[in-house]
Amino acid sequence: MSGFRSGRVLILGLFALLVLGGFAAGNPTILSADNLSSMAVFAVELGIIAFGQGLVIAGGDGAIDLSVGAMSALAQILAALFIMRGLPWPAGVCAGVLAGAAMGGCNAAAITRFRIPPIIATLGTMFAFTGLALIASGGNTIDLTAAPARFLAMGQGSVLGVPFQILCLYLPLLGLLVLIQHRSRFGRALYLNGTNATAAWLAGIHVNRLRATTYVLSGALSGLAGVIAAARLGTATPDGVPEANLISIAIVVLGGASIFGGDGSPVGTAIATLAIAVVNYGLNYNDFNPTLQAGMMGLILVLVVLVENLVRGRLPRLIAAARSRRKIA
Amino acid sequence: APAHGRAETFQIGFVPKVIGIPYFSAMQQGFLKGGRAFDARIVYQGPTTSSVAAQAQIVQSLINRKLDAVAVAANSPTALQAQANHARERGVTFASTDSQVDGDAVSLRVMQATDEAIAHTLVDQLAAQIEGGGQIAFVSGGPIATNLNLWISLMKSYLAAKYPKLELVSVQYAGEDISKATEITSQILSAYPGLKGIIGVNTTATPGAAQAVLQAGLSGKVAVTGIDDPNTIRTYVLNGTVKSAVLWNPVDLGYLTVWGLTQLLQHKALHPQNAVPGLGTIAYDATTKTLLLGQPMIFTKENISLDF
Amino acid sequence: MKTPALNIGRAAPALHRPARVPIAWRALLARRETALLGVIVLVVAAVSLGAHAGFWTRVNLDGLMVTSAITAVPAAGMTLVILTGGIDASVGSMLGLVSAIGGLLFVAGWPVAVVVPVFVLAGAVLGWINGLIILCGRVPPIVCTLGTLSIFRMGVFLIMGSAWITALPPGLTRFFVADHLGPLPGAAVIALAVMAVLAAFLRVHRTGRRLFAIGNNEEAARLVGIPVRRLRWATYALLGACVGLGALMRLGQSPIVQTTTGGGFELGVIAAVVLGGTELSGGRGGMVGTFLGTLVVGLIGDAIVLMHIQPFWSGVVLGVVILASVGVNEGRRARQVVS
Amino acid sequence: MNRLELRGIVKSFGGVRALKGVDAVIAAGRTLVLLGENGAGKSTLIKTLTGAVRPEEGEILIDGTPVVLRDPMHARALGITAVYQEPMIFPHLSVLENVFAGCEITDRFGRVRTEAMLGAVRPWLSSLDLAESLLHRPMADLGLGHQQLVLIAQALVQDARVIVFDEPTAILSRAETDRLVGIINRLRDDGRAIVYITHRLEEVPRLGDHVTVLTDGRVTGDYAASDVTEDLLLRLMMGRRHDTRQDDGTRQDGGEAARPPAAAASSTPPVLSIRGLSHPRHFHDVDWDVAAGRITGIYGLVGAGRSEVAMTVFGALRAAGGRIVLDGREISPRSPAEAMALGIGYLPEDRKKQGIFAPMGLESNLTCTGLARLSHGGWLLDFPALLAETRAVMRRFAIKAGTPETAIGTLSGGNQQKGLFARWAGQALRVLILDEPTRGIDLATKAEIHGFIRQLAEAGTAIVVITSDLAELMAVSQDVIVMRQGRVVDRVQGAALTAERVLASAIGAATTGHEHTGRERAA
Ligand SMILES: Nc1ncnc2c1ncn2[C@@H]1O[C@H](COP(=O)(O)OP(=O)(O)OP(=O)(O)O)[C@@H](O)[C@H]1O
Ligand SMILES: Nc1ncnc2c1ncn2[C@@H]1O[C@H](COP(=O)(O)OP(=O)(O)OP(=O)(O)O)[C@@H](O)[C@H]1O
Ligand SMILES: [Mg+2]
Ligand SMILES: [Mg+2]
Repeated sequence: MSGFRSGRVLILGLFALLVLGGFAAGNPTILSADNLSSMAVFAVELGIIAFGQGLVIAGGDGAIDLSVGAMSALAQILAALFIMRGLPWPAGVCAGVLAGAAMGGCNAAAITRFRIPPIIATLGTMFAFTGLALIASGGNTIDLTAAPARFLAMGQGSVLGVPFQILCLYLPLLGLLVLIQHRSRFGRALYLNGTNATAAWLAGIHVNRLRATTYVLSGALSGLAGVIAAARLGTATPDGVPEANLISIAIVVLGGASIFGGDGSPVGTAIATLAIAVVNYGLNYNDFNPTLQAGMMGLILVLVVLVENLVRGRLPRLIAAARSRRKIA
Repeated sequence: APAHGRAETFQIGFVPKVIGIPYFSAMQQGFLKGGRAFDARIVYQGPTTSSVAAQAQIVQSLINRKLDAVAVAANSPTALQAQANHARERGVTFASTDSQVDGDAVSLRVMQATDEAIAHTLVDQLAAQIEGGGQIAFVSGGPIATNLNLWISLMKSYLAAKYPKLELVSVQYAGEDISKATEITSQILSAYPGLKGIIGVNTTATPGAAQAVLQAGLSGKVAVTGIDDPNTIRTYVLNGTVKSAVLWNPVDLGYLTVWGLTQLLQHKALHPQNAVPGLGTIAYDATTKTLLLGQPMIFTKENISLDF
Repeated sequence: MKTPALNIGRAAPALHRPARVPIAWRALLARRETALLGVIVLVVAAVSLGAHAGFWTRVNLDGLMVTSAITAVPAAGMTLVILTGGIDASVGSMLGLVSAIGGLLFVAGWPVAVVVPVFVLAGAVLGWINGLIILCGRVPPIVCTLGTLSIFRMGVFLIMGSAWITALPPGLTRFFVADHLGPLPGAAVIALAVMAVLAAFLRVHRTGRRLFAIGNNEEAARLVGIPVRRLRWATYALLGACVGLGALMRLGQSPIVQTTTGGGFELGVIAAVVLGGTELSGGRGGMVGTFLGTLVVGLIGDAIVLMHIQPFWSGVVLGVVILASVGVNEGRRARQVVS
Repeated sequence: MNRLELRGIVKSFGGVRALKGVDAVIAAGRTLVLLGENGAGKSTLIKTLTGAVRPEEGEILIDGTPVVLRDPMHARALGITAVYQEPMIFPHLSVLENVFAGCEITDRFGRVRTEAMLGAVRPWLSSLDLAESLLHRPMADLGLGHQQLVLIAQALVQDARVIVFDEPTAILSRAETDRLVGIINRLRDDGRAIVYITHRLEEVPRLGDHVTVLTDGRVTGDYAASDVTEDLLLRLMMGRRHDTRQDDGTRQDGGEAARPPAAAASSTPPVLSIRGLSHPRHFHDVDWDVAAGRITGIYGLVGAGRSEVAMTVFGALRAAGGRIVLDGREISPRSPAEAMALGIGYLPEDRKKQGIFAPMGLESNLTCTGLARLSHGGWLLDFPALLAETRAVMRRFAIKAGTPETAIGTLSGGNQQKGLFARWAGQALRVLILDEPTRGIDLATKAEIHGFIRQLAEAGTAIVVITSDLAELMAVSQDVIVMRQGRVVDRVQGAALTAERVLASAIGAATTGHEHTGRERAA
């Protein structure tokens, strides 16, 4: 399986378990079904956005999507407007996802047709989509508490005791993405391109088509996340998931992807999302100083990567050095 | 871990819109003061940015902890309704304070002053400083802050009705960033050279606007007023850039919230008029379940030394 | 081991070696700097000719220059970092933390002459810490600085609690904003000086050229004996110092420190640098572009208010101008290559 | 006096032991030639010398004193410099800056003194035949061959006491090689110590004072250059493989005897014909005809524009004028993908930049051109098939690597090159263009690859081999096109094909008769 740093996934998984264990030692009730599902529910949207970001980043060659938060905001506003105008809710949901895909298409066009470096292109569209979300909503949040119950269930309901969006959206998506990224020809081409775009181009890979697809997918996933957020909160907000732009990148690299592309896996992304969710929720729940939360994300990011470097690089070398020293002696 | 001490010690959670700003710290002081007075333990948790999603998560975790009550200064009137319903199901008393949550799952709302009163006071303060009318501008915080937007619209209609000579030429948003407010205000001053007055709609816009007016050398020529706490605006009141600022006492607001919640938790009824220890008589509206702290306060050179 | 593709952002044409351009001005047209200059001329013409004559007033120009200077100084440092193939996403929180530390010292009554260097020094130390994690811990720059972005912010919360710092010396405002050298407010003079010195350094100094070499090919730089680690580390520390200076100027512009001070600042700084044509993959770009990039971002924000554009549209306008100016520019480059 | 002495050097990468205790002596005023099959450990040994790699065991002595080389900077300070096998360039810096990277000439304040640097490099320019006008161009503008020459200049200007060359001539043609040999011999006579790695045996006697043969990380032979014969070297280098492999090609590569039966100029219409193809910068009015079942060699000096024509045919570069006709139909592929769909394949010359996916496994690297074939329904990868194909290819081309998952970037240069070749070998194509296909590949495998190229041609593919190795050109090609400075200057086939004529055309020393061949044809 290409692009799958099992080491990172292992460390992160262990880390999440350890943290959860620590919190549970402080307050065992954190392991209740309520708390576990809350943890998951609040992380789903960011997790889905991070999937899209992961696809984009895997394509490499500087690919990045800074507009994910803005896309999810505009998408949820559009979906909400449609639904409140009386459009059937499934059509509204589709509209949100398609709007996201269309915005991703704008990014793709700017990057592959007009050759604007991805970071500038998506920075520009981030400003633009955020502005459009404000314009479309008139600067107000849109009240969806009166929307069809089925729609709200997308964010608030549960199936077999598991939150709807986890069981019916997130996990299937995870499976699908594993298939796409690790088993499909598209995924292979994506990783090849991410590793060496020039070589991939010369090996006959449709580089632009490939990259455009990742941006469109990222847009669609952001749109979906926006719609879920709207359903969960019963409210569409024009600032959507504002922290998603940078945090989604952090999650993807935390999950083991290289920012230069050609690496990373949806499983890693999912575990990274989980680790962050556990820590954030656990800090609240165990009544830690709320200011600590501000830094947790960063501490995890830096520490996990440092630990991994130690395990992968320094330790084996130290051991080898010790061994050879013993041999000499 | 929550300590289950004496049976009558209630645990009350307070989730501000955002932590790390003086206004909500003052409310926190009020909560702690109320906690001491009415025997409640206060849990203070909040998001580091005024984000709806982050706030919902924190409220949810407090409900899951089965505190006795949770009070929230909501970033959106609708987005926390799911949490309110959830709280009701689990027997957690849910209140909103400062910025309200809609819906009937909310057991108590505590308001600093009516929105109309705030909007009218702001406009009245500015109008009093501008002779003969002219152009004015609003500088607000985040473009989607519900209560700020409500005040803006109330101010607009009040202006139209009462001060036709004051012409609102621009409403700009600076987020919760004083520096940005300064920048935007100096741009407004350039765009409208005849500008007569500015209203800052939140506690970051007002000092920012004042700084820009001061830097442009327009102190006294362009009137600045707005919502702000005395600590933040003091410099500008003392140097004459700002003649008056409008706020209420956030400490009292927090204190009142604790009082109201402990009344509910002890199953004591709230009356149209209540004698609250330390606050005097407080009105209660049973149809909206709203406690009203009173009228907005006006800070001028005389009382700007107040500290909260 | 991963070598970022040399021509990040434009995979395919990496092979299309640029064709020789017979006439010099065509090469000039393809430069990012030219495109930005064009945008500046257009926007200035539009705001001056538009019905609203406020642009050329002292208040507006001062505001524009001070605002741009606050971004420009950190952007100058960021240019060096990005040129070596690094990036620093933590400058927003770094600015906040430096402001908080310095602000508290001011409040504690330390004399201005002592605190001012502390700002620069504190910034340098924070940058040095980034460098430490990146170069000794071998953590990729984006990972490290996204991390320290939130760690530094936590630092702000921890040392400030939730009180804003308001009692700052008025001298900062006087020096950076009120005092002028010719038409330039103090902040602008300092920013220009910093940029000029760094531009010259990059262009003619051995170490400056070596920074380019590192960004071009880090492995090769190491093999020819360039002290890669030391130099990259130094760029982070230098950026930190620049951020410290920026923090001071920002306190001159608005003398209050909030716990959120500097939030989102990093995007503006990085945007100015990449808009200016410095490539994220390193090795290409320069200070003139950064200067123009900073000016464009400041100018567009200014023009939006001056031209009475509805505030909600400001994001759309800014986004479209960025896309258009870079798009036209890159399109021209691509066409040249294909012909 | 021994300038440099290596004693018992051991180095392993993960599980692979690249060097298993190597001893070597490098003396001032002498040239040490290192020979060995791909993956024998030559480059690794060099890297330990320059501080780029730290040996786990063993000692390095400079002028008799043991030193620990901390890093390349340290080694440089001690007077050791190298031209590495993989070109180490700074693409966006000027050529001049590339030459002086890390050892800039500056004034007291650290300001770079361009004039002084120009003065210092000028003497070397003419001996390397580099135009002075190149110095101010960005390095990325230069072809790989020119880049190699610049890197050699980089080593020369440093006035080092020990200079190491790791396959410097792999993509240089005979003329450049001759010049380089001259320079090296001059440096040696100057009292410098030289280490030289090559796979081209014909260079050995002209350079070597001393030859060391490396096999599997061990020294297996140590001779004075005058004592060794090609036969002996071959046997030593190939060790046990020697007996099991057919070695006909190997020998024949040296001479011209084994050239494939040069059937008279084919009367069948060419599969690929290029007419008047021009690019404002790289080539002008180029005509090529490539027939099915034949191998067309393209020869030229560095910078002749051969790679650029090939890339244009492959859709990687856009021409300004002219026509490309494939099977009688005019084509203008806009991307390599399109060209591939038309049945054209291209093995690029720049292994590192254009070829390998360094951190990815061999499996991904070897199968990337055949993914459509190796997946279910064209989109779901068939892993067993991918692995089977990879294993088969690894065996066939003797790619020395642990498993199909081994990252290709960790293989030796020659093994990487084999991988790249294998990528195209399995494709069904009308035209296959191979740009320096055996660059850095050891003798035994080279012969096999030549055999394989012939098989492909016999199966009907039109093959173009762009090579700077005159011996290779003579060994495989039936038709030869010679280019110089972006123009076709000669075409030869059959009995007329001699090394002398090709070389003469390439360097422009030939009678004017050949000069206009291209134009006459076009007219
Ligand atoms: N960085 C590395 N990581 C892992 N293995 C490596 C690395 N560098 C070299 N090796 C291994 O060490 C062995 C020797 O490689 P080296 O490059 O020295 O061979 P070489 O003699 O130069 O071959 P060639 O003629 O093909 O260039 C090979 O098996 C190679 O795969
Ligand atoms: N004398 C010269 N002065 C300047 N530039 C030259 C000169 N000769 C060739 N060039 C340039 O060199 C480049 C072609 O180099 P390149 O080495 O790729 O050609 P090539 O025929 O493929 O040779 P090789 O594959 O052997 O390196 C072109 O950009 C060409 O313009
Ligand atoms: Mg080698
Ligand atoms: Mg070539």
